[in-house]
Amino acid sequence: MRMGAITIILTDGPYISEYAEMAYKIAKAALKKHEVNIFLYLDAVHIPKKGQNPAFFANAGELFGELAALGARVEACPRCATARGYAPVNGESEDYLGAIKITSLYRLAEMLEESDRVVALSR
Amino acid sequence: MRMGAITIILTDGPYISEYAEMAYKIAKAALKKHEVNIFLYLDAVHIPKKGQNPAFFANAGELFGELAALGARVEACPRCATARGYAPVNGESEDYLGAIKITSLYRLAEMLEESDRVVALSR
Amino acid sequence: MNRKGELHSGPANQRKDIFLLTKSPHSDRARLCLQLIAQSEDAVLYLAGDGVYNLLGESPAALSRERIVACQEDLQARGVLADENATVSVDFYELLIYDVMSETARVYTF
Amino acid sequence: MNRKGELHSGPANQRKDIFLLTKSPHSDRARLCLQLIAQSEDAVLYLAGDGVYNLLGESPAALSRERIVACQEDLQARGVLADENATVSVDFYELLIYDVMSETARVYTF
Amino acid sequence: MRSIFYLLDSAPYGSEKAFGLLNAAAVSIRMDVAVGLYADGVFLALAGQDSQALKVPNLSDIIYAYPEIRFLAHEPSLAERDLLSQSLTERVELLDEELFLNEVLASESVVIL
Amino acid sequence: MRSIFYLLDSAPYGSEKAFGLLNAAAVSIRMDVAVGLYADGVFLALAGQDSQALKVPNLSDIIYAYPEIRFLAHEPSLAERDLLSQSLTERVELLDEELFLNEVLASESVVIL
Repeated sequence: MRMGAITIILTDGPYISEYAEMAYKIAKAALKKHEVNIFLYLDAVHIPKKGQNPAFFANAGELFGELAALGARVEACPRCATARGYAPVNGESEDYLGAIKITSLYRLAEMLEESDRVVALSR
Repeated sequence: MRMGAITIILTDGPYISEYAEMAYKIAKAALKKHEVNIFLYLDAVHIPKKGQNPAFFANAGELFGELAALGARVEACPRCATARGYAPVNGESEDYLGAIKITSLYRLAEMLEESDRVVALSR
Repeated sequence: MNRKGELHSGPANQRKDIFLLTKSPHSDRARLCLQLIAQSEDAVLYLAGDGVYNLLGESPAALSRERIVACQEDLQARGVLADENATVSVDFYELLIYDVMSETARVYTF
Repeated sequence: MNRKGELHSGPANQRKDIFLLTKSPHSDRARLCLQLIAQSEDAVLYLAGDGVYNLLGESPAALSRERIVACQEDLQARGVLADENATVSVDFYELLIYDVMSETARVYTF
Repeated sequence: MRSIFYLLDSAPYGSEKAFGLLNAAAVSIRMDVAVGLYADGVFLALAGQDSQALKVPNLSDIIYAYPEIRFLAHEPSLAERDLLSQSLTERVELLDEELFLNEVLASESVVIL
Repeated sequence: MRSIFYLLDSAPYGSEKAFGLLNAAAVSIRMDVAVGLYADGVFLALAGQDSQALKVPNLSDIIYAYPEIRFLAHEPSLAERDLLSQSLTERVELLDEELFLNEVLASESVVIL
């Protein structure tokens, strides 16, 4: 059983900054013992896009898919996602990797209320 | 006939900054008399994504579609686009609005060589 | 039409430097922009986006009111009054392009 | 297991402030981070990403070497030597999470 | 978390950060919420914002719509930007360096977007 | 354009900007190309960069791969960051304030990414 919860908030898209990768490293370490929530806000809603194929960097989509498979709850802001072309249908986007949901900004507040720690990474 | 050419370089995605919209305004004004090239680099490759639907801002995809229809050459960097999930097939991405091509970083250099002025907008 | 048949002609072929500043005053880019203006012999400063914050307090560059052009909608959104420092324009981008594309102009964007 | 049954316990329930800094020294965020460290009674500074540039020159905070932890791969990539200022760790994120999740910790990210 | 301090260090309108931060603060009001304006974030305190012609949301209006949120501005940041002689939004409380730092450290969590 | 000045004002590795700027400079060598390091961009001049463990491209190597490109660093930016006492990449030429500004103004176009 995991004890204690941490919420990570991201606002940058993949590759343009190293925060997606740093969040992955933090989450990966935390998941060994703790609950991990990740909220994708503003440009970070690009992170779960399907079909990423970076030649020089780690594939951010795959990294976050791995986190979700390890039990992290990864959710994206619907306003930010819809604006950027990821309109959710029943909380999912056909452009997104599975396991990553588009929920509600209220979920960010819930994650924060329920968490013991919060880490926000942004440029 | 349009006289003189200007190249605009963008590096931010839509909505996160006002540079996509500012580039639109510059390009729109320039297109009345001049050739306009726009190179989408780094995060700016998100600008032509299909299906954008912002509730509070002007639709960046539509703005750039309009510029292309008015004669602007809008081209995106293939490395940046492929990394971010817009792999080109024959210079086009199925996730992109039509008329916006994914070409080559060498095209940026050509645009610069052939232009009279260059404006780069970035955070 | 001028010799190259391409661009508007400027006065007496003297080079004109157009500075487009979209950054707030405490940024490295605003600082560099203002230093370059100080070195230029014929500078015009266009302020758009967060660049209009440079009009708060003292005039951002030792330029006359005619040589600083600010974008009206950007001023209004931010609650910045241009006072006597700048020429406020609703046709900001038209003016900018006219100036930028004139024959003797160079453009620097910050 | 501690009373809440949730997190590692810290020494004598005294609050511990964990600062994660990923910004270079001349940024507003680095400045604020260092000011907060100066106010804290029990601070530990974790440096990752561009935060490791804070190790160039004088020590970034009046903290002992044990209280500044730097990420090895970020130092190496940037060509920054930690010298005597910081503890360099290959298990940076494990250490960070252990500290951050300890019962009496608070975390501040810059 | 029972309390949260959202720190804004970028100017409004130029980026989506300020809008995003205010929206995040607005949904967080079941906790104690403060929004701290620091560095370029203090430009949000300017009175008389009218974003109609720019066709983007008026961020000043959002400040007034959420009386549950405390708005705190870092006075040295205002002073550095020549803002102390300007008209400022009444909703924003000015704090000197020490008081501002104390507010940050007093909150259970800090989020910078 | 016959000459272009790429200005880098952000640190390498933390963002894709430096990598993107170096790639853009690399394809531009049919023109006169200079890369100016300014503000946090001067961190690119540090010697001994080894990005293998971070699994990202080594930006120092790119500098050495393009002898056609002039690399110029703004000395006051280096001094402010305590970099003048550090080992720096030999490819980078240090210019004082005035010389740096002159180089910017001498180039036909300036691109900041």
